[in-house]
Amino acid sequence: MIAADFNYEAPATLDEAIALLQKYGDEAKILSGGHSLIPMMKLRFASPEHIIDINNIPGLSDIGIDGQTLKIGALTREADLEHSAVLKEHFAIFGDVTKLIADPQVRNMGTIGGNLAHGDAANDHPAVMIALNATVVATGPDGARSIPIDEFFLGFYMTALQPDEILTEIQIPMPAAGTGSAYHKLERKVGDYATAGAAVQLTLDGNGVCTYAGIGLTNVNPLPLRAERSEAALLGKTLTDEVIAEAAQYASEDCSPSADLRGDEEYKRAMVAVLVKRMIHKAAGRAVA
Amino acid sequence: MTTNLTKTFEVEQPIDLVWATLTDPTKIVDCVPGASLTEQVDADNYKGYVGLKFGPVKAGYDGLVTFVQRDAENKKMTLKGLGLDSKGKGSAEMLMNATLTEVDGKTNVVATMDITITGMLAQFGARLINDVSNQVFNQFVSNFKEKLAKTTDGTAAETTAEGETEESNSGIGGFLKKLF
Amino acid sequence: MKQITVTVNGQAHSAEVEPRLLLVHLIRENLNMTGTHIGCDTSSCGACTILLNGKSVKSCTILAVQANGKSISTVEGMCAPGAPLNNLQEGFKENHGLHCGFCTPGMMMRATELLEMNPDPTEDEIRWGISGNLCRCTGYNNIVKAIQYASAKNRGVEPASTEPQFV
Amino acid sequence: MGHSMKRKEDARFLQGKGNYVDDVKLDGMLYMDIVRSPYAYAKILKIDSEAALKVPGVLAVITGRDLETYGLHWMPTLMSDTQMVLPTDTVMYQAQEVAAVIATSRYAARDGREAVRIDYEPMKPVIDPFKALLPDAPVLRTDKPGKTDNHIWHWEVGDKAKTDDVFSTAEVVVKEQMHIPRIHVASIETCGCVADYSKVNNHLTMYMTTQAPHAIRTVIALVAGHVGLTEEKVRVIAPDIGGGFGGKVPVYPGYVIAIAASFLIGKPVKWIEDRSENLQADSFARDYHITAEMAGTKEGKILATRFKVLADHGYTDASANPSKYPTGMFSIATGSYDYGTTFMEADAIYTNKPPGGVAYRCSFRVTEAVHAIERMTDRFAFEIGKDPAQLRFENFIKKEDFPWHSPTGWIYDSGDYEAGLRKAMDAIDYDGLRKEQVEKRAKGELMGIGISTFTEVVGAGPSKDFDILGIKMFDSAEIRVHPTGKAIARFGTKSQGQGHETTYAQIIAEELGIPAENIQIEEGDTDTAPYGLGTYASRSTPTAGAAAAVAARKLRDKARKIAAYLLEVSEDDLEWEPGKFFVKGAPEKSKTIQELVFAAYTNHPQGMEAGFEATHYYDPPNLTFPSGAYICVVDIDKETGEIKVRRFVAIDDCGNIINPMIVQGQVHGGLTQGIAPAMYEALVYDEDGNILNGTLMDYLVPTAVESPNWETGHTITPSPHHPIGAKGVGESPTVGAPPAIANAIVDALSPYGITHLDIPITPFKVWKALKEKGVV
Repeated sequence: MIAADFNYEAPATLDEAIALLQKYGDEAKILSGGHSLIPMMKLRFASPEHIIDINNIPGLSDIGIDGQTLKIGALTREADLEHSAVLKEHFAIFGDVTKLIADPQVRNMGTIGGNLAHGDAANDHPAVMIALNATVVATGPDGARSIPIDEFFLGFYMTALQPDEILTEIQIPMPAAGTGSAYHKLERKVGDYATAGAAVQLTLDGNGVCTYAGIGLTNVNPLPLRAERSEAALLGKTLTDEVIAEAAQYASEDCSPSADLRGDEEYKRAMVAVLVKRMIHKAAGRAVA
Repeated sequence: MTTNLTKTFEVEQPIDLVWATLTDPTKIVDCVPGASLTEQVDADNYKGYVGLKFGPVKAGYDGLVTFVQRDAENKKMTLKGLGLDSKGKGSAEMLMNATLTEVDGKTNVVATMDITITGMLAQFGARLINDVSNQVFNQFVSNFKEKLAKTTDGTAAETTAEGETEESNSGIGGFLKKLF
Repeated sequence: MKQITVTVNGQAHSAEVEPRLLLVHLIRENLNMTGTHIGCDTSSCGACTILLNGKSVKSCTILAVQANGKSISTVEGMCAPGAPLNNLQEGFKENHGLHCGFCTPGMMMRATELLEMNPDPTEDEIRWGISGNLCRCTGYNNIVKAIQYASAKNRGVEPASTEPQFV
Repeated sequence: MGHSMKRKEDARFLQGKGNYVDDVKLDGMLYMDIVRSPYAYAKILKIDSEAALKVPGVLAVITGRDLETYGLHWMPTLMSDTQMVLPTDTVMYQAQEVAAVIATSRYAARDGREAVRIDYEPMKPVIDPFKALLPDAPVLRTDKPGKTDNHIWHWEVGDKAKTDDVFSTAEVVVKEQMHIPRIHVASIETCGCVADYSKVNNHLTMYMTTQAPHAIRTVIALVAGHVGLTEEKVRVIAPDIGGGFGGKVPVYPGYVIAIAASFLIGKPVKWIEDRSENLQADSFARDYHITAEMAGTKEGKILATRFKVLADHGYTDASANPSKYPTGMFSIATGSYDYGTTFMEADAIYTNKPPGGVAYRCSFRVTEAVHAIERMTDRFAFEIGKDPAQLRFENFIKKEDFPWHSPTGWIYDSGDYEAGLRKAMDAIDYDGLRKEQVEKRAKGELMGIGISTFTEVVGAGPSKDFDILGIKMFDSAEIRVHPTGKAIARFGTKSQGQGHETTYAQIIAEELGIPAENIQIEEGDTDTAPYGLGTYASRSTPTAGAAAAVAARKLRDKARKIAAYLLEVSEDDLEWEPGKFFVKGAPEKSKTIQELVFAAYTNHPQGMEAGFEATHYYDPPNLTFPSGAYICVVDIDKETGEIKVRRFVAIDDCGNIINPMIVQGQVHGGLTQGIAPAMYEALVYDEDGNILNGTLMDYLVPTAVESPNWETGHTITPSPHHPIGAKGVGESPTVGAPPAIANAIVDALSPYGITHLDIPITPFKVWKALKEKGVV
């Protein structure tokens, strides 16, 4: 399998990269980890005329806390998320999700920015970002702008990024005390796209009352889905089995999965309920731990 | 592989206008993302092209659209579209049935579509067909409503198939749209 | 065409390549090192695994131009010709961790990084650690043993018996 | 024997010095890529090569019409059906080869492939084999004069009248409809070749991924002899092979096209499939729809079995079976049991799917048979409320009943099924597990225990019954011992990872006393190796291994004569111990094998032929019948349907063991290829003939995470007729594991009245079954 020919550029700075995007417009594609794009090119589903390799641009792969915000550079590899001490301390969910993304070699290449910018509801980070209420930073000719995660995904392989913009950073609010997060997906085998996946972040106050709930779903909807009714069902409540069951039920009703070899719609809806329930329990467990 | 979609939507305009627009290929074509008409074969058959782009993926289809049924009295239509991938990698077929009913001066549209994809996209893109079809259909509905709104506003631009762009940035999935 | 320079197993190579040339083809066809294999098109099988700046990656899904200026390790660099096998190679031989040998170079390159990151992995960590490498012959039991053997030897510990264990 | 010698072949593989077909690089070599059909069934209206020929580096585009000029557009299959090399009019399955592009580089060939424009007129394909038999189904093989339907052949065996009679009066009858789905071997190395035709010498050297190089040479001569490639002009070289499992037995169109291209252009042509081509177009395995029935008493005595098979062969019968056995060894389906009478029948059907019917690490259709009988045994036990282990003990063929004549005509050579099952039950603590299961069930938890006590039939085979394209299924060994006492031995088989370079050396070492380290083993070059039918169906040790032992014994006989001459005693006065002959009663008077070999070149008796070489073509007197007792324990997540294989114990009996390490390795690998079809793999087509999982992203080959830690052991019941008492083992676990797993899963679900699930049993399937029963 061999891609069609293309022009390759490897700019050393963000400005250069943006200038190239302006120059080539819609015929250019950004290469970060490349593990979605290159297989598509090899299968000749995609034949972009220009590849802008942003891997040589420095400063896009840091993980750090800035005040009340966690900042993750868009070029941060999945493997670096997996092993980051900062994330282990504050966001257990990254340990959950990275282990389930593809495989170790792919995680050495794949980037969090690429995972989001691909605009595929089957990817795992979109749901996690929804749960964590992240903001995506896009940098273009006019500088950087912030895009709330709920406004980022527009359609299949479609995001709010303009053709001359590059996703440069992900910003996540630092969790309040009493916060826990968890992610799991059902997969047919290691590295598969999710049959269904659920990401949950919860904050519980001293009385066990839920003061924040973020719930995102993977691969059960045309777009990455925020389970809004589920979140609302938890807020202000102590998380009894009944409350959790209600939240799980809403998620299974509100998603819109497609049948495929992984299962039919009924199964996927049921799995959404199971996963949301389990991840609420797991996140709540971590919140009080 | 075949995907079946059923959509019901309401249009603010009177049924006769909706019917006239929906059954006129030259009017409807620019509601279909990325579509253009290239030739009218006869009263019921039209040739066209649909160019689609979603993310890094581009596809082009040369298609033939046939009005199998245009029952003005009962406001029922059946449309068949057959598209061939312009690179020879497969084909797409769609059969659409639409029924219009009048509700308080507005028009209710019930449409069912059977979309059948053959070839490379069915092999590798099965995961997307349903989502993409839905997305494209929703886009069509929104374009259609917008067009009708403009028509009644009197602000509608005269549209001709020839003037339309061959590709759309917004549409995806493809093949199905050629049928309009 | 793009001019690139890569260091493979310590030796620098320059080449003029099409941007679309896959790294695995650079290694196999241009540099004639055929120990790195191709088993799929979708980065699913891991037969093409090499180390790029010390990180295990799938060279069928990386462009040769992306490796410009970087260092690459392949199976050919695991031990010098005629020199004793390194601990991993020895582990695979002693524990019958290979049958047809096709997945073996990629498997060993992956295991190299795995042991670097985690010198004393559990069985479960090994299994997840090689989950990007398919083997159709061995059933993985002995690959796990081979990696455990290398882990022990790397740490100066006596490896478990390499005799087959039967119930 | 019985020594876990480390493998001789490993050194090169561990240092990246294996030599696989894609590593072959010849001067002036061209590359071929193949344009494939997007449709399952379509007329070809036009092939336009113009744009492709303009792609820089593209030299030629070859179509069916081009091959037709040379009479090379059709070829015979191994089952004497016919298969297109390239179509002239009609494509019959998705991904079928339609045209080939020859170019100066791999990349140019691929660009050329993209640029070939083909106009098709798609037709409605026939995908479902049951629908293929309906009166209104289109007749697919219109190339066959007079063909009026899609039926290929009917086969039956057993006693229909008696069987029907038992069924009509039996106390208990159970019946299940099961599908053993289409799967693919997916060896990690795909198929490929380098065809190197020299116009000067009128000679073809064919480097290719083949498990049967000699048979392939003959097939090439049959296909292309009329253009001058007669058999003496053809040399087939199988280099190192990256896994075979049956998928590298057939002749694929790509090989023939590459030969034709090299023949026409006069340069070497390389063709290497990519993975999706491999999965989508190469031979499949299985695809049997089986109606299985069992009749017996309420107490658990089985009296009769009945099987009806619908075999979906795709568009041509390209199975790899012995000629007289269209269903392979399916008639082993009465299993390890004395189950009374039986009747089996099968019908093969054409559909618009790729051809095939090869093994998937199994002896000719044994897996289908074993799945049916082992599933039905559990099914019957469930019906009468008896423990499935107990039912097996009560119905096993007894150790003392061997050789045992099965109702379908097999003569089982030896076995001790009870011992195997006892050992497996002890190893896994069967009684303890059943107790645990009772407790778990009381809590509503799903835990299952599954047994499979199978009999394999391998080592095809005796020449009176077994041939492929008329060539008898012997195999061969040639041993040459050099004057210094070191040897080279060559075989008609071809290892794909089974470790022949080690085990054959061990056999010869055992028989001749020359250290295995000093014995070089070679296979795969038809110019140097003796003719043989190749490696598949676990036949190498039963046939070529036996040939090695017999050839070595011929040499030992010669050594005895030389020893008698040198020691000046009668041959009868000599005694052999590995490595030397000595005089009875005077062990100090001896000659080592090395001394005797040296003498064969330097000081041999007058009248004796010089040299120390022997060849043997071994024609086995019977097949060998390895067996196994497997027990699997699963835990199922009721909410999600996810299945966890908690433990799996496999006790194999493959007779005498040459190298326990290699045998165990084969069992491990076979077990993973057993869990694969049981829980993960199946090639899925939609009703239009689109393959829905034609890449390794969706065709789910298990990783080290899915594959559990296998626990293995053995019992040893030597084959009475094999020279060293060995039986063959490489495929037993792939045959035996799927029903053990399926039985365990169904056992877990049985409290809810679930009696059968088709493999692969996925979480979705489990959940759906529970849903239908109102459990979730």
